[in-house]
Amino acid sequence: MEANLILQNVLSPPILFFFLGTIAVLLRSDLEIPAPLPKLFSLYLLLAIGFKGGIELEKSGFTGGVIPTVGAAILMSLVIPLICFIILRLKFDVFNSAAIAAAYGSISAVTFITAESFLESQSIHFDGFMVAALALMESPAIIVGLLLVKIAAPKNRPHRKPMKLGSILHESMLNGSVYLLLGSLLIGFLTATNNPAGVEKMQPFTGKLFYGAECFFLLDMGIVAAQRLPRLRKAGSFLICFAVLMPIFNAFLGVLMAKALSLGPGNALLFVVLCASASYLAVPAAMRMTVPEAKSSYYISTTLGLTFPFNIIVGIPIYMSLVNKLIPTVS
Amino acid sequence: MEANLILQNVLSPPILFFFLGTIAVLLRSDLEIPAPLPKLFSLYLLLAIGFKGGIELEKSGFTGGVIPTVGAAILMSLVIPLICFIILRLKFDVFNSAAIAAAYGSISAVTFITAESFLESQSIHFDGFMVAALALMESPAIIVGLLLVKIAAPKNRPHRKPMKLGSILHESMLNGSVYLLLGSLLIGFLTATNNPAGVEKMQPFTGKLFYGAECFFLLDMGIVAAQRLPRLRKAGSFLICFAVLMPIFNAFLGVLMAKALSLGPGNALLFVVLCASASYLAVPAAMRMTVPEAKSSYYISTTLGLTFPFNIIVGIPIYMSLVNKLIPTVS
Amino acid sequence: MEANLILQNVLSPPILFFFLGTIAVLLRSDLEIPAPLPKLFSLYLLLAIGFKGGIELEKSGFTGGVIPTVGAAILMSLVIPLICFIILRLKFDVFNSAAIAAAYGSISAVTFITAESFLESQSIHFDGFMVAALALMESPAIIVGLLLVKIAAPKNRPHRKPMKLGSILHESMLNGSVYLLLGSLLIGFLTATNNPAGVEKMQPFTGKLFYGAECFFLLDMGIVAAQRLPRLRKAGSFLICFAVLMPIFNAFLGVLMAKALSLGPGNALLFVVLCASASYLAVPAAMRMTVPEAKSSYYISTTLGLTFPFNIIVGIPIYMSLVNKLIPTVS
Amino acid sequence: MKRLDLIFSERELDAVLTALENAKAPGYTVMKHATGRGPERVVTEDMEFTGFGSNAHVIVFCEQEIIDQIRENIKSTLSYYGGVAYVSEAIPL
Amino acid sequence: MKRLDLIFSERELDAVLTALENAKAPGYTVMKHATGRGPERVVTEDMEFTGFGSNAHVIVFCEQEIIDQIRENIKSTLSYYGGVAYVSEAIPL
Amino acid sequence: MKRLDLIFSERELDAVLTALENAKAPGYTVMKHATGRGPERVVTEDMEFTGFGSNAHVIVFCEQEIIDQIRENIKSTLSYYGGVAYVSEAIPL
Ligand SMILES: Nc1ncnc2c1ncn2[C@@H]1O[C@H](COP(=O)(O)O)[C@@H](O)[C@H]1O
Ligand SMILES: Nc1ncnc2c1ncn2[C@@H]1O[C@H](COP(=O)(O)O)[C@@H](O)[C@H]1O
Ligand SMILES: Nc1ncnc2c1ncn2[C@@H]1O[C@H](COP(=O)(O)O)[C@@H](O)[C@H]1O
Ligand code: NA
Ligand code: NA
Ligand code: NA
Repeated sequence: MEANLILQNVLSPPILFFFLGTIAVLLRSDLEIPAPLPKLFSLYLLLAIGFKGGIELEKSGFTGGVIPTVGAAILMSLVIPLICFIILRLKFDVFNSAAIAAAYGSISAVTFITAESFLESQSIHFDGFMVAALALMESPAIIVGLLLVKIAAPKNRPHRKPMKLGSILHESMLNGSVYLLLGSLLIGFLTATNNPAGVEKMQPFTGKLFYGAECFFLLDMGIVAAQRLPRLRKAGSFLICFAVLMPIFNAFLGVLMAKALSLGPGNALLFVVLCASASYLAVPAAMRMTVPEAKSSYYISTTLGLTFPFNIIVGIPIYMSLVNKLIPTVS
Repeated sequence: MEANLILQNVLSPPILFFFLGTIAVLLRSDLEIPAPLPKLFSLYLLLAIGFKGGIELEKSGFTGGVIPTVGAAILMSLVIPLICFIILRLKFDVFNSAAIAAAYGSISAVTFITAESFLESQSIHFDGFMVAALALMESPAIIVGLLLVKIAAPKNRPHRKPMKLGSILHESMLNGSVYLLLGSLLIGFLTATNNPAGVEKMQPFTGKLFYGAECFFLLDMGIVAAQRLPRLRKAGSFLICFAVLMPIFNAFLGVLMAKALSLGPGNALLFVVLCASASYLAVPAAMRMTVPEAKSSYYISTTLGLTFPFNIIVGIPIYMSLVNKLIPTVS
Repeated sequence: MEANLILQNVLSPPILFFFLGTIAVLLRSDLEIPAPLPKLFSLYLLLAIGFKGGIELEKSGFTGGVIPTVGAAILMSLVIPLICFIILRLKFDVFNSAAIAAAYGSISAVTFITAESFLESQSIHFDGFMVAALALMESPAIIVGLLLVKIAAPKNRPHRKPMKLGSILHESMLNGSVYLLLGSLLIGFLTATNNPAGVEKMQPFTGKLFYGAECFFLLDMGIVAAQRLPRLRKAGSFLICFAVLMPIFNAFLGVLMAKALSLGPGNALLFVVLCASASYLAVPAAMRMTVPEAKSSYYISTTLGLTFPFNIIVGIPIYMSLVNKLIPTVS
Repeated sequence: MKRLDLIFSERELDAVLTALENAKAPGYTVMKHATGRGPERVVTEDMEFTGFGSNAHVIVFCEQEIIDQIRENIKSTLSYYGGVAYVSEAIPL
Repeated sequence: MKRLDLIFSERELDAVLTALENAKAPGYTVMKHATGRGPERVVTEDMEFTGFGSNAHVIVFCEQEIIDQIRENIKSTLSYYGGVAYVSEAIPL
Repeated sequence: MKRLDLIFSERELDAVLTALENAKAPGYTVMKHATGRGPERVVTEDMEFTGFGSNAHVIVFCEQEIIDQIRENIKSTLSYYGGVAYVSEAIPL
């Protein structure tokens, strides 16, 4: 059954376009999506998932599982980096361990989107408020990463600017992608509350176009991920194992938490995917500026070159069957 | 009632995204829409409003109020810069006065679009030929500005190329945005006349997508406007007052003219908005090349940093209630 | 009747936008679509025609005329460069002759798209598998061009890297645009086979948006073609005649072949257009890298400055009436 | 050999390139989308956001004689519309 | 006259431009979207794909005194976040 | 210290960067999307419109020895596909 789910997932247009990008690099085709076009798609996707999430949030309201689920998601983004940090310290210094840990505590919006598309293709219901969880898991992970650096490594940093709590918060909360996601969520919510016609008029842009734009962006992600892959080899086998096993471990944590929250299968999968995915955008951007001692090739080649492809290709279907096994659905 | 209109306007997605961009700058988020992506959206919006206007123009034909309204609009774009010039000369030299005056005589396409969206949300009818007025108000204002420089300041310009009438006309008529708008209007008209199926096939691109693209562009405009704001402070309180009071004054002129033309409330609002808005694209581009003596920070920070936000946030609803008060609707 | 078809073609939005771009350059307007925005549209168009072609290919299957038609198309892309080469050698050296010949053996995707739009506007049926022909005609022409250089000019190339068969194949098959087109075709096919819901969800992006994006891209093509035109004058009258007469000659070859294959009028027109059109993207990119001795201004100004506009403006309707005359339809 | 750096409004690009061609420059490289600030005008950055008003940076490697010829044609353009031009030494690799 | 080339993370652009203004630089030119590699960090190329993390290349033509003033303000930024700064000779055309 | 400017087709970027790495260049900066014209070929500008065929401008600040090592690897690439390479003086700020 897992194999079947994996096959179905692999044969969906987004994943096929991801492969197309990957193979282009492997075959050394000169296919390229020049900057800043990928930025256009990433901004668009953030705006659209935020806006759609806001609309759904208005529909569901703040009743039921919303607050506990979002709270649990934030908790996971605080706990996961700590676990990762302990494991990574076996091999790496404080700076690199903290930076990689923060990336794995945070999330990947594109993995989330791919999981949503997967659920839609399986006609499994999920709630819009999960986008809020998505948006709120990025900052805590960054904060934990920076605090770990502040606590564990104050003396090793010669000639460095002192890191202030204010700037840690700033870096973590006002990061462009976090900001756009949260802002669009709020706008979607406000529009749905006050201006139903506005929701209707946004629909062709944020709704209809989404799937195609996702495919286009995944084509680029395939190119970018494949370009990062060779560097992973340099990073060594410890990191390679980490990049595959850690998401699976985090997924387990996520399933247990989802069970505790008694989430439905759709929300449970999204929750698990949030735990299992790692950030290759917001967190690396923040780490590069605040922990310049960490090697960006470590935290980017693992998250983008391995964890991301693993999650979208085989991870999502595996997590789905895990959810199906551990969380009994009321029939 | 005005407060209510303002609130409704402020809670529409385009304005909310404008705020999102503004706040991003104020909070020093690193949200950025890198060049040339904003250009993509501005080209798209010009093409789409032109095309849609052409289709509407074909529907309404050249009967009724079309010719007088467009003529009056051109007249306004000739008169307003003269008034502005006289006021600005109290404080500024000929070059700066002429450049700023030209900007206020001209129009802002995005303000116009926002007003259209506002009317649609209020279910108030307006005519497509107003786009023709929009397209035709840009060039005259530029011409007046350049003639003012030519007449009032020939001797102060050492080592300058003589300004020829030909190049003034060229600069004003063949400016990229004027050209694209007029060209798309013509294409829309020709397509509607000869090729109704073509109109249908363009609809998803120029029609359905428009509102979302407008939101995306306004997000960028919010960023850009907020970045210009601090420079306005340097420009001094005279210009700050000018940037808010002049649009209101021009709106009054516009309402009177709309009354004289007995326009319906929708067309009247658009007419007023054309008068009240100021150009931050075509005119500055033309002025930079032809009146390099003028400080671009003056004409850009006023039009973009203050007049534009003022108009789209509170101006449009205020002008609407002005129209409602002064122009009685046949019930 | 031809005049009528030409007029109908000329009054369609894509061609009108092409004119708008051309006239912008002639009038020296500063309208510009800055890089890399045109690349966005060219990538999008390739992805969309590939994907749509794959879906149609799945519908039609590989029965009937598919294999012979695609085979004949590949044959044309091998034969046409040889004929062109012989003619061009009257005036040019081996390098330039081979490069130009390869361009004319290959195809122009935008010409093909324009022909499809033309057929749709005339409600004439055509098959999706023609896209496969389109995708498969690019590489053989490049290979012939490079082999011609290898055979006819080995000794004249001092200090040059030896050209290996492997790199010839690589250059011809893994060229970005060929790769994206073939890849999207395959993805479309796989999606249609396994995932009908995926086809549905892609439709707003690859289907509905297509016509508008085509118009936008043709606006840019108009600008680019008009910029190349003056250089054509420098290239001399031989090349100018070649750029108009060769497509007509190739169209004749194409019509005869289409008759032999007993294609329907829609497929026949597309087949003819593939023969008549010349590449200004993939082939020039490949030639620049592998035959640096050839003057790119020759092969680009002919294909882009003259053959492309000729084909989309008057060529397509002329070829249509040729098809109508020579291939009797079963009524 | 010399290296010439020209920075000016993109709008003047055609005029400058023609001047380079007329001076028989052996080649040149153009980089668009540069922004900046000059001594008098806070111009370009203000307008980059719409694609209007950004600068072009042109690099020319050439002999001194050609520099001399470029100078005349280009100076008037730069003095009117703004922009800078500097020459430095460069040796072919 | 001198030519100063600064290459550093785009994120630091505001800080660097302010430093230039404070040093009374007569003007500057900014080119964004530069990528690259430094001695320690394989940073920028890795992150260009999302628009985060690319470099800015800033060129300043100015007198030696201004260079001296720029040095102090800028060195700390560059040493913390990475980046390079080089000075060469340039003569106005 | 020296400054090396390399301008060549973007397609050759990987080859050139590998050559720089092999020569142990301490770092480099890459600017894409440059267009231009060379002595023989009116190449690049013709093709920029599709994103194919534009140039890359690579800047390397390094010691003379490294320049010497870069020279050999890079010259063949540049002579075949076109492009220019110039060296000038540069002093760290
Ligand atoms: N001292 C300078 N150093 C570097 N670039 C400059 C300098 N002065 C002016 N520029 C560039 O030249 C452009 C035009 O300057 P201006 O002549 O003042 O309008 C500016 O936008 C900058 O990009
Ligand atoms: N030797 C060099 N030559 C040219 N550019 C350099 C050099 N070293 C560093 N850079 C540029 O400066 C950026 C920051 O380098 P780093 O200080 O090592 O993080 C790099 O990404 C390059 O763009
Ligand atoms: N003299 C020059 N000065 C500046 N750039 C040049 C020069 N010659 C060639 N180039 C650049 O190098 C590229 C390749 O030139 P070529 O080797 O002639 O194909 C051109 O497109 C220009 O960008
Ligand atoms: Na995670
Ligand atoms: Na006005
Ligand atoms: Na052909």
